[in-house]
Amino acid sequence: MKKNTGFIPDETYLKDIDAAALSGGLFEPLPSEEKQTDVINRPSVSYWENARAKLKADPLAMGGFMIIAIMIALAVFGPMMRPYAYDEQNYSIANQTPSADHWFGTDKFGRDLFVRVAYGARISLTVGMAAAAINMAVGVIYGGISGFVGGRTDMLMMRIVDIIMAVPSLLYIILVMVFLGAHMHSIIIALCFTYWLGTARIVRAQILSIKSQDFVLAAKVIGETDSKILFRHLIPNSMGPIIVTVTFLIPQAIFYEAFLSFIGIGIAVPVASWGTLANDSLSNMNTYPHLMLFPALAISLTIFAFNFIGDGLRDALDPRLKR
Amino acid sequence: MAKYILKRLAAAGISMLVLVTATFFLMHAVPGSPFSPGEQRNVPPKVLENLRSKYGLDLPVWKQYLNYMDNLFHGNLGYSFKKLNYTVNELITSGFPASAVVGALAILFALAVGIPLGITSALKRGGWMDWFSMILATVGISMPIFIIAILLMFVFSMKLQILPIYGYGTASHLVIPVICLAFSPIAYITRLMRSSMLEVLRQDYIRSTRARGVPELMVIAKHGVRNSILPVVTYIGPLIAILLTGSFVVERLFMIPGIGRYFVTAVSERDYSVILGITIFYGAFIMLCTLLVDVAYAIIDPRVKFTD
Amino acid sequence: MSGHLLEIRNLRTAFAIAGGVVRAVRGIDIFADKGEFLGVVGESGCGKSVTMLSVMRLLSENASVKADLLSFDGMDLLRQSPKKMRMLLGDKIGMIFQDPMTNLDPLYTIGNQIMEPLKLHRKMTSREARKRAVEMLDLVGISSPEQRLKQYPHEFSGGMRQRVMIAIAMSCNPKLLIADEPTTALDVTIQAQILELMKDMQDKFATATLLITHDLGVIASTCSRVIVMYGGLIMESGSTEDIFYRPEHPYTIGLLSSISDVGDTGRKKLTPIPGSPPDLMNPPAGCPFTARCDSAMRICAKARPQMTETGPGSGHGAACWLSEAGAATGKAGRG
Amino acid sequence: MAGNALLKLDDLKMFFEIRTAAFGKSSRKQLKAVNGVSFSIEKGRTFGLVGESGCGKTTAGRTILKLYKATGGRIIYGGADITDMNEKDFFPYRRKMQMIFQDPYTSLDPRQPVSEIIGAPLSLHKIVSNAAERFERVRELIHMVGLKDDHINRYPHEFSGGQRQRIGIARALALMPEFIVCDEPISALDVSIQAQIINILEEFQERFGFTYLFISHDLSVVRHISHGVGVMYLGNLVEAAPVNELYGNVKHPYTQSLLSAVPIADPIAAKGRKRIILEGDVPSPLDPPSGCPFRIRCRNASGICAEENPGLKDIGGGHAVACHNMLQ
Repeated sequence: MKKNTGFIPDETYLKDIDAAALSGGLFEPLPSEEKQTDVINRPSVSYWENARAKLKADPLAMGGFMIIAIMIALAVFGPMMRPYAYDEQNYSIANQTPSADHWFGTDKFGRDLFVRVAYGARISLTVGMAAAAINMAVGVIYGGISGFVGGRTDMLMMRIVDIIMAVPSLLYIILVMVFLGAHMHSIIIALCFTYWLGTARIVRAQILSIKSQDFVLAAKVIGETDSKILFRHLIPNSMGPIIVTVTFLIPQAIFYEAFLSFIGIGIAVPVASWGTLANDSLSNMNTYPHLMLFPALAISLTIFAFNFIGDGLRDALDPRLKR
Repeated sequence: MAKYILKRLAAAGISMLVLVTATFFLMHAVPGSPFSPGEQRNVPPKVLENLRSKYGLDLPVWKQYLNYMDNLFHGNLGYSFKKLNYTVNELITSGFPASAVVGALAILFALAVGIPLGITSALKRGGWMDWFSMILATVGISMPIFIIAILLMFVFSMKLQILPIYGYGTASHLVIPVICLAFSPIAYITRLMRSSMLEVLRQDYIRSTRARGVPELMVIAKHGVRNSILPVVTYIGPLIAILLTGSFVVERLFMIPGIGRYFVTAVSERDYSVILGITIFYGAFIMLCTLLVDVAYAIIDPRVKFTD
Repeated sequence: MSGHLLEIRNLRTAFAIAGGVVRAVRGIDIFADKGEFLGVVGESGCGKSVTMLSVMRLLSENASVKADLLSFDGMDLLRQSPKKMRMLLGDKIGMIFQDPMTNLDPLYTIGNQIMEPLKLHRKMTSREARKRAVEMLDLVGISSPEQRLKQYPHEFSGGMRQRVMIAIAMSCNPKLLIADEPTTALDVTIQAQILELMKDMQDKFATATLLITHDLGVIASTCSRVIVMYGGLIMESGSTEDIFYRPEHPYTIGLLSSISDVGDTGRKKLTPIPGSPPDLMNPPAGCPFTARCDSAMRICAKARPQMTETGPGSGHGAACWLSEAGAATGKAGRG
Repeated sequence: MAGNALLKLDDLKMFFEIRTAAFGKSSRKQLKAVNGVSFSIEKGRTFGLVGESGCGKTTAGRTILKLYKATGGRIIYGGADITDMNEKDFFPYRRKMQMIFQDPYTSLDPRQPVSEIIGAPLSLHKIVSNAAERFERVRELIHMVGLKDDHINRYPHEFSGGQRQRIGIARALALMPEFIVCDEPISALDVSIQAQIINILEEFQERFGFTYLFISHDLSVVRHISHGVGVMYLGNLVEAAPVNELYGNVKHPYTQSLLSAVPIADPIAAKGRKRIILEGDVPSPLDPPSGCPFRIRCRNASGICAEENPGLKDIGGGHAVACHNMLQ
């Protein structure tokens, strides 16, 4: 036991009280007010309060929130901060390195990179949030119905999910992109095609596991109707995992947008997206690496931040509350 | 067992039918057919008409669909609309070897790195190895593959100049593409292996085995690893799909003559028959792989029994 | 070192967890003699299982274990290397745990798991180990042992798995068998089978058995000596008869009067112990039972009573200020 | 046992359709969880239902409260046939028939404070008209089960098992029902806490005249609390009798071995007692034996046992046994 000795200090306690103290009424009965039992000393905290406290104590998640706040600020105000338009070409200042005039430098057409990255933030964040929001709605409704109704409906609905899911979603996404053409809204629509499947499965599993818990039976016993049970018990209890899932959907959507733009079927030039910026920088990466650096940094930091937030939320919203 | 596989194949058949049908009609609903005058300005209209009838494009869509399905059953995916002398089958057979080599190497590499990394970080929880592999895992999950690819290319090929920038043929050509492809799978496998190992180490049977005096190394190697590797096995199915995404970037960026590159080219050139053909091929291939993985799982885990 | 097979003196085990330290065992003395059937009884969280896991060094890394003496079969366990300690486990000390469903590795055959310690400790060849494994399965009442060896745990019922656990624990003929709630997860009729089997094994192998349980009924029908634990401390210890018929400690008395007996007729009012057990993250300074004790005195909340024997050499003692006070005032009266 | 029965079960059957989740083939089987159970409970009395895990006692309790739809047989409550009543017509009965659950950790919604858990039935059945009244009533209820004011706004995870179980009792009590199904209410609790719960249940029966169906695997507790007892095995009721008759004059070999297997907390009595140790395990309810469900483990089994299910037969004195060769 040498290993841990000294790591936890020993408990200190009185083993004997010296004889003189014996006279001091120590052997009088202890009044019942002084018996401390069934008393809870800790302050009362609800699940959500507890989660918020845990999240606040998580430096990575808080850092993630800060990065996202900065990115949102960049998306909203960035283009206004500089006197250039994202598609304003000026060959006399092509391929400049970062300077006071052009914070992130300029590209081969002399377009200001800072403004273009800020525009990219608009596209990426819009795609991420919109796709996540739509998919959460579809996934929660589909999975919720499937899990709540159960039986044959559930079986049929899940069969459909299985059939679509057997094929990698990227194939569907690319097909929809080919069909709709290279626009931001087509990326969102393409993502919506298959993206909700995972959410639906998770929501269904959540609903099923909560449905089997005794407190749902207890609600039935006191006479609560099905819809009441759904809104008072099932939804509040499955909110945690749903939020976590959706948080992870956002970075995935941002990744797909960048990926599609990078391989040339996402957003079409001259509109700037982080993926297209990265793709543009390829041709003279050796001479002008900064053209690569800024969009790459923006994508990675954003996805990083969302992943950290997701991890933090997962820990904070863990249904297994400490007792 | 045979019955199980047949059942799975039947289910895969349904998924394929949905995919083929959806793809077919989607591709035919795209405005502007490949040989319409709008698309091919410098070809005389008469030639276009001939081409259209040669490819059966002048028939009603449902007839084209039936023809296509008929051909598909005979393993014939039709002609490319752009590379006019090639059949889609030829494109796939010429691209498959390169894609398969890079993909298989990436899977092996990802497993070979991710599993030990996950195990050590679980065993030395909170130590520097754990810290390092968790950072690696987060980076791997957060950095898009094309950024990793560009970074590696920039450092090793352009600055250090120790590896070729692109191409295919020698072993040194494979290094960066395989690392790129394996990067995010390594991250996933490390995370998965770590959490699964931690979970297994908490199990009663691990304590029981220790209580029998089995040396720690054997407890970990015999009981810990085998139990915790099961989720990793189930991950191999989705892993193949992830590699597919990666292969589009890697094959394009490093000029590897694989299916992924043909596919991306076909997409940007709107070569519908190739898109259709390769999509079907990918779908079938991945479903086959998933089936094989599931069968392998059932062999590893005695609790899973085939009933027939 | 000591004449006892197993001797524990002043064992203290604490766990560092998020938000503080849980003091699971807070200074206890236990001994067990060769061939005896000793029971350790207490409610959940009283430290009965942690005690044994501490001695066997089977706790997780956030545990700190300290003791003045830990000896087994003449060996000082505090000085043994981890390797020596390991060689004892499974060989001279066998253990059985509560849940038979989770204590066998699902991926290996029963045979593999029985043969594991035999090959390791007895250096048997596979063939010898298999022969011994068949013998052991036969001994614990599993029919057609040759075929059963090739099966996996999920093909066995709960009772059968617990038999397998016993077979594994007994295969190297240990001097001490520690059984941690071996029947809690089982149905009554299966529980009876397993207890019968354990007694049978003890007769055959003359193994000392240490049975940890929360069930006084199980203790009464199997053990010859009992230790009662509460709040990480020993409250009372003595022969089974002493504990059941002449309990000294208010906790033991409370425990006995709060259980209903299948032999009782009619509705006699049960006397429950009010309140809940103490939170060992912040254990009370004095006797842990003070808050729930009807006869608690001021001193009980302040200082911890020591184990006092009812009579010299009686082997029956209680850690209670009532007993100590009785002894003290008795002496005072005489003096 | 006749007289003014509050609840009467007549040949109650509850079968589950099971799709065996084996890899590959899914086969449908019927799990006969409750296979023709009949008994009745008089007003103000406790009927103990005992048996080992998987014998169908919990399912029986839940079917009575219409949490499952009975496959066959009748449930008569207070003279009315409630078997096929729809949820709307049954709503008034919800107020009269309540339940206490086994697991105090899963039976309380972790997202709701105690005031909401206990207050919900009050509002639902319009027992209180406003929030202040509701709060007052909740306070009264938690005092009745021995909790304090300070506990009202706390969440379930802040309580110990025994305290949670008391909250569960307060929830059932809120509607002041006539009949309560107690489904293993103490088996998840420590011994010293079990007696607290038993005493609360007994006290309320005396004060309010509750009728209990007490489901348990613990024969000692059942003997303590019940007036009549039924023993279940594999979905069948194999023996039922007034409590002292059952424990004193055992007729069914299964009841006999069950009783002899119960550990008793009395070393001398334990040593002197002859134990009948059953061989083997309970068969799977998916694949029960033909005829008498117990015959495979029964020492007295004869040819007829494999052929027909003996069925529960009254042998006088309110004692009913399902056995071809009952004990003398």
